[in-house]
Amino acid sequence: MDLSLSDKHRELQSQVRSFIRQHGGESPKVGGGRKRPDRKTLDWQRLLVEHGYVGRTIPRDYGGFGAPPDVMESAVIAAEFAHANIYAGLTNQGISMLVPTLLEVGTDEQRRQWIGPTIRGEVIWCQGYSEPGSGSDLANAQTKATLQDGNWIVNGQKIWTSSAHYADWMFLLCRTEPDKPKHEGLSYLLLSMQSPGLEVRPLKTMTGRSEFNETFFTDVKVPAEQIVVGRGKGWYVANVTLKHERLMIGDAGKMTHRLEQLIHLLRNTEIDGRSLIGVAEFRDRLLKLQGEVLAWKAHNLRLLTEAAQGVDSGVRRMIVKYGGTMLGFRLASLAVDALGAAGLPYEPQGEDAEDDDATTWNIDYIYDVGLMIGGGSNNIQKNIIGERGLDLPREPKVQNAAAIGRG
Amino acid sequence: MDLSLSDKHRELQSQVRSFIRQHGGESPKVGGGRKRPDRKTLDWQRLLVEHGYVGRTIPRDYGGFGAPPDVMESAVIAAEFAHANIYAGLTNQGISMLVPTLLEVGTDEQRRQWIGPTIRGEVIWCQGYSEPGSGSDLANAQTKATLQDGNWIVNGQKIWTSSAHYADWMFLLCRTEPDKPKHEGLSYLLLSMQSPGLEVRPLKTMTGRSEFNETFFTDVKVPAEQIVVGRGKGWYVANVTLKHERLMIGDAGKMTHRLEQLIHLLRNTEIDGRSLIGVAEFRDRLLKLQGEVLAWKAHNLRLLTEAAQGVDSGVRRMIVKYGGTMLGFRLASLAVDALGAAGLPYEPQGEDAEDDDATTWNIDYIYDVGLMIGGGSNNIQKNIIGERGLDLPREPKVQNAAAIGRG
Amino acid sequence: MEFALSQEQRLFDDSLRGYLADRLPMERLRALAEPGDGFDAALWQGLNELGLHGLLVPERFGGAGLGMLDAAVAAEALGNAAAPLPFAGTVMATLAFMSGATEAQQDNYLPSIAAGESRFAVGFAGLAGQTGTASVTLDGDRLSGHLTAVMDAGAPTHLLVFLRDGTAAVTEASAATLTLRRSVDRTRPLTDIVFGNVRAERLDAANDKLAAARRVLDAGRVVLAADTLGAAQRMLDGAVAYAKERVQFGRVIGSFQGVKYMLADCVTMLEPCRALVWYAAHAQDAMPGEARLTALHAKAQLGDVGRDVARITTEAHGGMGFTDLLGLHYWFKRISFNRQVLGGPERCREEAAELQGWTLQA
Amino acid sequence: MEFALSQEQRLFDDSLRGYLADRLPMERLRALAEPGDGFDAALWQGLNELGLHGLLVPERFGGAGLGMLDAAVAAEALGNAAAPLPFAGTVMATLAFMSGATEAQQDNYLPSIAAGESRFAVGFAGLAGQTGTASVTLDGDRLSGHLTAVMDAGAPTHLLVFLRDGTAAVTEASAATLTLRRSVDRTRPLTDIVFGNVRAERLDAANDKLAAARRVLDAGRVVLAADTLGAAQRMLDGAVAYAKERVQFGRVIGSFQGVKYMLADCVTMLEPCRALVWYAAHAQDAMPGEARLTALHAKAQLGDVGRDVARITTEAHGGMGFTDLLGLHYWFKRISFNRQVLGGPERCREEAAELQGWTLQA
Repeated sequence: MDLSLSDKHRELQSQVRSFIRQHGGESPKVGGGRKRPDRKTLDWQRLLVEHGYVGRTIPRDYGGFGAPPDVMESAVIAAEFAHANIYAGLTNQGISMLVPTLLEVGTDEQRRQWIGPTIRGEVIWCQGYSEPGSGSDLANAQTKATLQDGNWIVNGQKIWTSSAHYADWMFLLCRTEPDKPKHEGLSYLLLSMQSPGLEVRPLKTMTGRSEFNETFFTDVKVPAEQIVVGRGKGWYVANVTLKHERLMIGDAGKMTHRLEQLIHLLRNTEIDGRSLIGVAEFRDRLLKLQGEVLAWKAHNLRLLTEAAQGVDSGVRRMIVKYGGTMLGFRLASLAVDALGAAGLPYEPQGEDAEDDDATTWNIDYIYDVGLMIGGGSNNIQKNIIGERGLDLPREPKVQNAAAIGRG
Repeated sequence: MDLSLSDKHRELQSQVRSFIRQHGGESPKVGGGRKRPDRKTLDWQRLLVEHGYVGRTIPRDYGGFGAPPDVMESAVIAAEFAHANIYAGLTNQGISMLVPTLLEVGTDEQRRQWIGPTIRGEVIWCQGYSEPGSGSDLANAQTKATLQDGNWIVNGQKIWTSSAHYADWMFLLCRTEPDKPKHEGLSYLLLSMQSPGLEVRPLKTMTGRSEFNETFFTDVKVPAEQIVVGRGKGWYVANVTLKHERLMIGDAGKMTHRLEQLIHLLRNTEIDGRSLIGVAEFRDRLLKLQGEVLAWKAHNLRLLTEAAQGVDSGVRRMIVKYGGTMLGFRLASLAVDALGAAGLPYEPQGEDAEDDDATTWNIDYIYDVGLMIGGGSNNIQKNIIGERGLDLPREPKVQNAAAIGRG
Repeated sequence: MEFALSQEQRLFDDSLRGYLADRLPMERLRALAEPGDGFDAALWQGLNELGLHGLLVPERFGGAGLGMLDAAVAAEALGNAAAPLPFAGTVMATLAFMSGATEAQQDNYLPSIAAGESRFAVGFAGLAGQTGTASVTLDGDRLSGHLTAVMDAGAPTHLLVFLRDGTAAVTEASAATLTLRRSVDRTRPLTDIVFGNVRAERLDAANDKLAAARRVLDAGRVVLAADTLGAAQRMLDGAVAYAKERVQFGRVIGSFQGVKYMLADCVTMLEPCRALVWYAAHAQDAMPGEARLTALHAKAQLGDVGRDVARITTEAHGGMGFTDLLGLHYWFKRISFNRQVLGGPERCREEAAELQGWTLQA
Repeated sequence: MEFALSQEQRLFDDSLRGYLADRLPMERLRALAEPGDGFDAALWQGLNELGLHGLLVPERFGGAGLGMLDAAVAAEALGNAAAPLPFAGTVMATLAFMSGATEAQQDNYLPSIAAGESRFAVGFAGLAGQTGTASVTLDGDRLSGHLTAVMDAGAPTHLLVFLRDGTAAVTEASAATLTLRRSVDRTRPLTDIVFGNVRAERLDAANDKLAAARRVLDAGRVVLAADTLGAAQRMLDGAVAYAKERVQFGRVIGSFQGVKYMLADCVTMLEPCRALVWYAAHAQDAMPGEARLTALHAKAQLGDVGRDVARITTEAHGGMGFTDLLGLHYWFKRISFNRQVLGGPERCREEAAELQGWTLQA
């Protein structure tokens, strides 16, 4: 157990610090919603890639910095940017999900073609997984693609395609082998959002904003070679991608930040002149949450170390999404409760402008419910924890149980 | 809505009060554990039956008082005895479960033979339902009974037979039709605990006491006519009985009593000279529990009214056992937490003597976990609530799923 | 002893629910959410014919002269339909006039409430345990100061304000400056109010002003608890229906214990709350000794249980539940709104502790 | 940066667990529970050879000179095996001598602790936030008064007492009157101690006595948290194994989401607690600024999570879990015991609030 930094990492730390001193002024605002990156953001992103603060371990041939894998380095870099409140680079589904997927299972050509432009923010991706009929049951995707003289012809509908309204490309999970069992009938295609026959409609959510879209496919042509791994391997590829998504969510840094905001909020909110941190129930809830956040923070350090040591974290990784979203929701709950009636006014500014604090907390509160559902619902997570993590038997398969169930 | 008593009920109330003034001195101690009733208790019980404070609505022909059904009368009587802290009569499985069962589905002869002696406490019954292999899955009972020249020959094993060590008779759920589907293969027999071939062994539990027994059957003879309803009707009869058991548990009166004790405990327990009711977390937990107990108390009044009006309470009745045990456990949890280290000394006196307060709370705390499991576990209750109460589809049946499950 | 709704109450409930189902389909609700002033004149008129507004107004003033249990039944139906109407304000104003007004003032105001001509927003300067700032002074018949986050003030005709000491004052809404704020519940705004030395009528006929003010406040809390009960029940019914239809993994999702147990937990939490709301409402009229404690616990319990039911039932709808398409969120947010106004659960339990002398030692 | 157990720590853990599995089968545990003095001489000797008792004793006094993380690893293993030994007492006494004793006193006591010859029970008169009464006075070298509910005092050779002001005093166990009380955890008693003007040795070498006493107390709390972690993990592992074997309704019960989700919830609660215990233990030695807060939260978290895991895993065993047959209850009750001694979660969080200046306004 050693929570101090090695010489190598202290060295990196001072590099990052001097970079921030030198270039910090060019950084775009932290946060700023999900929208097409502007010029300033793209320039900054390129600067980060050049210095290896983004795509650090990605081989130079693919547009990265080519550093040897060392998660601790990424942690050091992230910490410095967070501490200086400087923009640490784009986070989008292309960078967080597709790039690692291509690095893991893509062809050399696909990596050369896509990874560089993606990490530089020049190409924006969206994810074509969920369908109205298959939310939790991803493997049941019905969007069809049939091969006709060198092209996949795609027909169907996807939902929850965040950023589809400004994305350039989509990674798509669709059914290419209708006769095979459902898990073996899927393929993973890459297609341009400019393709004729593709229509994107914004999907309004509980928050009142349109964070997502529905995407409709009518005879959309996709060149045959724009497939990852191969026919019928879509489920395998999709799971490689999902693994990375689930790690994105339940993030201890976010929780710690929320806890700090919450302490500030409770100190500075009053009822009849009493600061809420002096009101028993508010304080007690805060204390319980502080204990849990400390635990998740430490758990995160453990996962980080295991990643650095190449240890498979197993169930410890699988609990992160479920545990993290529930804790996040409870943090946001305490915040909206503390804001009370005065915090009910709600004016989301959409994705381009900043919301006031109360609205932000309310959006978090509502959006967290979405996080319990999206990216594998709580129940799906509990299946994964139980079946893959604790090796408990799966639900037995049932023949036309829908019928039985309905009966 | 009218929470006052009708003239008729006020009349009854004053009768009960004068009875208590007149005879209260003859009452045995309230509580006093589950043991064979002594002379004093039997005399008192007979007195209660004569006055119609026990078996009030049971026809005179069957040894009861023959009053017309009116749950509100029972409520009035119970309230008066509780308020005066006078023994309100025996509660055992014979009185609470078998008698209502015979009244509902027994033959006239069975009623004449058993109900009188049972409500007078002369005959003590135990319940032969659970088996080591079928706890939740009652219908899977494997104890066999085969008919041989006028007698059922019973072989097998039962568990959780409370009071078997001093009971005279048992109502037994056993398999008489091995070839039929499991729910249609059971019968409900009545047999003497004196029967040769029947062995009772005490079963020690977490509390350190032996509240239950295991009962072993080796070629135990039961006269053919000692069957309730008939061959293959055992599952139906058992459910009639269980309905009454589930109503027994999760009793709002008990909760209210616990809450009052808890308030007293928190006022009178100190850490470093601070009364616990002045310590934020203890007080907050007490307040939350008070709100929930108030809700269950009101819910109970509603169920009582519905019973009086002959309305089927449906899901409102089905939630009582699950909700009640969980709340009871949380009440006991707060008590043991308040007792703290000073409350850890634990000396259960067995069933015949009285325990000190701390031991009693600890026994409640542990025993409540047993209540979550016994009489239909929490999960079974949730199945009932979901399937019978909300009409959600059952788990689909699976062919040799045990095999699948294990795979 | 009968702990149940009367025949009349059940009939009233049915007619109310029938009317609301009829007049407040989802499209209408969405339309009302747009301006978001929380007032639907047509609905208000229609409910007037059902006698909603004069429910608690004594018959001699043209009302139905009914009690808080009837108000709770109505509030549950309104919450079930997410009806955007200032019902809590009407109830609180009626009780304020009955307990604190002179006969003349009652003659003046109660009939117009019963007729649905006056719509009251009731604001508390301090008493209610709300966050937000409030400082109001009453100098003779002149009202000055401001209140924030007042409910039911989307389109009021009158404002009724309680000062810290329990003194109440009535003024014309037009005399004050009202700033509407769209709340997280788009069907019901919150309003900031500024009084610039405006003429107001004092209500000081009550013997114990503070106690009377608290009774009015507690009545409002019971109404909000009942409203949340109705909203939560609506979400639960929706989730149960959805769980019977939606198929995933080749099975109706309601056949999975994962979903089934979520819904079983909801009904186990929610059903006893209905009895608590009835009990608390009845206590306001019939059991003075239990009135405060049960009102406080009803507001607190429903605030907490409502939140859990709202979240779990939304989860049970999967992605659909998170979209705007089903409109579930109108009820989700109504529950959030009700939780926070007139004192949240934390504050209500704090008052319950004070009431019972369970004082903290810091 | 490396947040993990070292190779040495894992080896120590393995040898400890191996030894305990070997020497403490269920029958042995049942046998020890009978007298219930919470001390197994044979086990104590054997663990001496593994270097358990001198774990924190500096090498120059014959110990291993290791830190609190090593102690936490050991405590988790002991909790996992429900080993009835005064380990917390040993750890607290060692630290008390290291921080508060003169060189001479250290020479006198530490080697015999390391050799397993001295067994300490540590009692707090007030500081620990336990229920029960305690009033002890130290007049010169004379100790008088009484303590209730002291842990690890089943068969001590010495008693170490902390007074409210942080002053510590050591005395021979034989000099005081010890009354053993069998606790809900039959493997570990609690003891009431009376000192009748007995000779005692003051430990007052610490600059800040109170701070030093708190560090000792917090170390004890971390040990108890780790012990509960081990016990809860044992119950969870048992429940998972049972759920894979037990068949009901023609299916292995672990294949039902109802059971599966109970166990998934347990691991989701418990696993981050392991990291918290490690972090808190490490903080005691390496991060003085975080030492108190993390110790308090570790004790509180494990108290609460331990209770939930103990209940849920017992439930998952069905009726068998409630019987004495599997002996599950030894761990269930160990968790209850650990929760209540040296200050329960409620009290620990209260201290955490004071530490951060989150003071209540009554």
